[in-house]
Amino acid sequence: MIRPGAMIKQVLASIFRKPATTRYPFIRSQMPEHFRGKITFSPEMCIGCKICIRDCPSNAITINKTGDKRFECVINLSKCVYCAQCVDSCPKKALHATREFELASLDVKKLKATYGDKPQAKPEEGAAK
Amino acid sequence: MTEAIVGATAKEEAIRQKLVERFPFLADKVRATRPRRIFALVEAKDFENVLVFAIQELGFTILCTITGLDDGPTLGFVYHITRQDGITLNIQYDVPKENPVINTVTKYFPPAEIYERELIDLLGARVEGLGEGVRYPLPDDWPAGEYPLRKDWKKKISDTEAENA
Amino acid sequence: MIALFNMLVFPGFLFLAFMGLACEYIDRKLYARLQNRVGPPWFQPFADFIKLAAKEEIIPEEANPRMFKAMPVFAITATITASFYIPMWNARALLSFNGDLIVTLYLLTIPTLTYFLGGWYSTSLYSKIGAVRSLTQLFAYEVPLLMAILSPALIANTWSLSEMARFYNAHPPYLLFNMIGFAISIVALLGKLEKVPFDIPEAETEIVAGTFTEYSGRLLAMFRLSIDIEAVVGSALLAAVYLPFGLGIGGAMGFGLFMMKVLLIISILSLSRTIFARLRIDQMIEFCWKYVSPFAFLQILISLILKGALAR
Amino acid sequence: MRKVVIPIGPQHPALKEPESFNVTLSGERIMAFSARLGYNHRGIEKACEERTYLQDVYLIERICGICSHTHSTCFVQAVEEIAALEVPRRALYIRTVIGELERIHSHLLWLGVAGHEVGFDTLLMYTWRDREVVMDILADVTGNRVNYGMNTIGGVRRDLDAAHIKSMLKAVDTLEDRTKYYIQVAREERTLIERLSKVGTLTHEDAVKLGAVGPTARASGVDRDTRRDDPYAAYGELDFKVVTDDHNDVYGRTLVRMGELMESYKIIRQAIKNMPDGPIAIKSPRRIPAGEALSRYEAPRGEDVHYVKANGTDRPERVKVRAPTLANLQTVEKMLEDGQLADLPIVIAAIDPCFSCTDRSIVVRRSGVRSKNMIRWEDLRSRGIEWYRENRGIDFAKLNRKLSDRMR
Repeated sequence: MIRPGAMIKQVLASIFRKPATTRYPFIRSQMPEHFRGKITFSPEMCIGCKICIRDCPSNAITINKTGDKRFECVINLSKCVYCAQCVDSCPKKALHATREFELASLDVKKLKATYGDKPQAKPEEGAAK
Repeated sequence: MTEAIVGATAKEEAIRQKLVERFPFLADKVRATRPRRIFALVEAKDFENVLVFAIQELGFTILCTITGLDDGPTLGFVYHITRQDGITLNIQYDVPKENPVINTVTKYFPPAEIYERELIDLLGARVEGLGEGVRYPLPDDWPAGEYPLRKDWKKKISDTEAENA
Repeated sequence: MIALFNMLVFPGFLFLAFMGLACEYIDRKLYARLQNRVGPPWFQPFADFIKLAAKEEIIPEEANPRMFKAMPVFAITATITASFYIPMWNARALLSFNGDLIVTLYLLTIPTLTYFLGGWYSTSLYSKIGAVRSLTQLFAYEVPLLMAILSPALIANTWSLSEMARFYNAHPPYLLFNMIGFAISIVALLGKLEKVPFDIPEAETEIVAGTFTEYSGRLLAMFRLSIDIEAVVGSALLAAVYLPFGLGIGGAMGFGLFMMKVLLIISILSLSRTIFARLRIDQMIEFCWKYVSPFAFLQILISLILKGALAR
Repeated sequence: MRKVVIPIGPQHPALKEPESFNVTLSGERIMAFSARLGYNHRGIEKACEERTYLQDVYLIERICGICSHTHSTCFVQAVEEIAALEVPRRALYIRTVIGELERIHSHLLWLGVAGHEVGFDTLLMYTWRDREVVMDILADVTGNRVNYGMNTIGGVRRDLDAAHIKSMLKAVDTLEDRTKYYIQVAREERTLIERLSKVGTLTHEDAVKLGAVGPTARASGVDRDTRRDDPYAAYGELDFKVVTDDHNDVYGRTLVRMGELMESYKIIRQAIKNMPDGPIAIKSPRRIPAGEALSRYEAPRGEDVHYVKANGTDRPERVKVRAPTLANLQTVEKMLEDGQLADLPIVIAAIDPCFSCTDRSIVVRRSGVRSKNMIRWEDLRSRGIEWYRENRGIDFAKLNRKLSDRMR
């Protein structure tokens, strides 16, 4: 029957229940297994076919040649929409999506992730942690 | 779609027959591409009576939307009307680009007003019989004479946009 | 000197401000836990107050600056002076004379008037509508509140809060007759503090922030503080009038008992904030005149009958 | 009481998106109401003509944050129809399941927003807590909570394995009895009913005449549902009831949406039970042959219409999107007739407006004039530090330098 305060039982019961919210910045939350987060690139697989550049909806990815048969990939994280179409289109499976989603940064320059093996250094991670 | 996409079912054929009977010049202009879809190309001058015939006799009383097309020399307007059982009739007619004048259909479909305002703003059509009203969707300070959906209109990139592109 | 100390520090401004913010924390934390949320940390109300106080306050051009600035000050001083007449934990309030009940009730109405004037003086559309709404709401809940609080006074046939407290402290069974009055004054307190079922003047989804739309910086901080203090003083008044048992035992025990009573009333308020939707202004007035006022008459009737029975 | 014109929006706490209404009031009564839209117009239709079909799928998907699967399925269906692609039946079933999951999370979101508009925040907190169940399922299955990216031309990009199906069925069970609880609350909570009934009334004739769609129309007794009238994806083989109501007001719309939630659970169970095996996508040609197609989809807010015209190249000639909110907006004026100001937010929220769908444009920044006073992030900060030093005598400059050093 219609009465004011219909939710009172549920509301009082939730005092004794664990709260559903968490303190996000202090307690990290983990995204599921196949989450489409930041895209990473493994230079040794890439053959420079540039299909990913053609298929990217927001042309956020560029592939540069750094030696014969060696390529580096620059992803503009501020333009990328994380649809992972490049991951699907890449014939050599050189690109894959990670579970990392905390990519906000104050400085636009920080948002260019460059993956490529400089002759001696290991692929340096450009994005701000 | 569940039925085969190839042929249309009997109902669409019946409607096609009625249309061709009533307007003989439509004979090769009406095609039923798939179940519940009929496309018709008509002349601008007899668009009005085809529309009235469709509403009164064939029962297409619901207007989905009006699409504006820019086919080079002419502007095309496609009226998508449907009825309770889901069959959708799309009537298109072309108007020369120099004087793109069409008359309003708000007397048959009151909600058509906002679709026609969109045509005015984006394609530069002039709609007869549509009263004064709030402009949609472009901002008030949009320069007159610029119609974004025309093929010859290019987006001007401001310097700040170019800089952090 | 002692009076200055009493006024400014102990039962006065500093103590009440601290209690107000602490009660606001309890209210928000309970409200959050009732909604299955974690809720703010303990220092949230203090942080809000300090942040607001540090912010720049903008005074609208057409607004009358003197009145615009004066309103929050009036609101705070009115609530604090009202607290001097209320017997909080010892039987006698700081000041008490025959008739201080009426003075307290008027002092507690002044904040609503300051919301009205504040809203009206900030000349913005939203705050004008909010101001008008807070006045119309005032008429709806003020009458039942007065009746509900006067009926215990009738039985104790005195107009002073302290004597009333002593009278009920002497023979507690009469308390049971005032329970209807207690319920009515809880509803009226909800209206006075503009808590959810009746927070129509400050309905953020309709008129931005109602009367407080134009206020910012220190002025808004003072207004928010005045609402918190009013919550404490209001529940202290209700505790003094309706639950005056155990006033005699001074010292820590008495203070603890007083805190318990205030916390009980504050939790009732936040529970009602959780389970009700906000009423429209016409529904609120209709509800107040159709249900709350008749019960207030009933309460007065009971008190008169009881008074008659006692007199013999 | 003289008339006063209240501007609501484009920035207003009640409206999550920019749109501006001018309401003429006398006292609390609404006399006239006019809406100015287009603040969120982003030129998506023009942008579609400059991108290939595959890129368009992701652009169209971002028309609206809540009903992204709606737009992408509608667009992809039209393109597949033009290219006469034979989409595998398993892909159709997966599209239907994701579409219904999206309807669930959209309706739960709306229920919370409706509660917030009438000041009943507890309903918001509880419905949005339960919505997390379906959001986690979507994130797990499709890789993202919103903008799922499930569709591609010719099928879907990800398959449902046994684990997904098990967790989906479990989620549907918990959500079902939570929805039963909310239906009970909506039927019993007096203050909520008081604020929702006899508000924003729209008679049956007006709903038909003004072309209302979706739950807004079905709450006024208009029995129209694109999933049944013009079946697409796998709806032809599933049986479900179209929920209608004859309250003709906001309360009716609430009941219709909750009824649809219950139907969605039924549809998902059916679709999972008889989901065929087989491939989930077929290769689609880059160039789509010339042709045109109109595709209709039952979005959570109503009927969504996409018209695509192809000219044989790999870019569409024209893409026309008509979002359900555009159709429902015509009815708001009729609903608000001699309503109260306090009812305005809930009546506007009752059609569950999604102005990002309706406008679809970029605000083109004029070069030169306006961009000069574009405040960059640094000067905003330095101006703030300046103000605090003058007015409050606190000097944040040292702190700011330490902070920016650490950032670099």
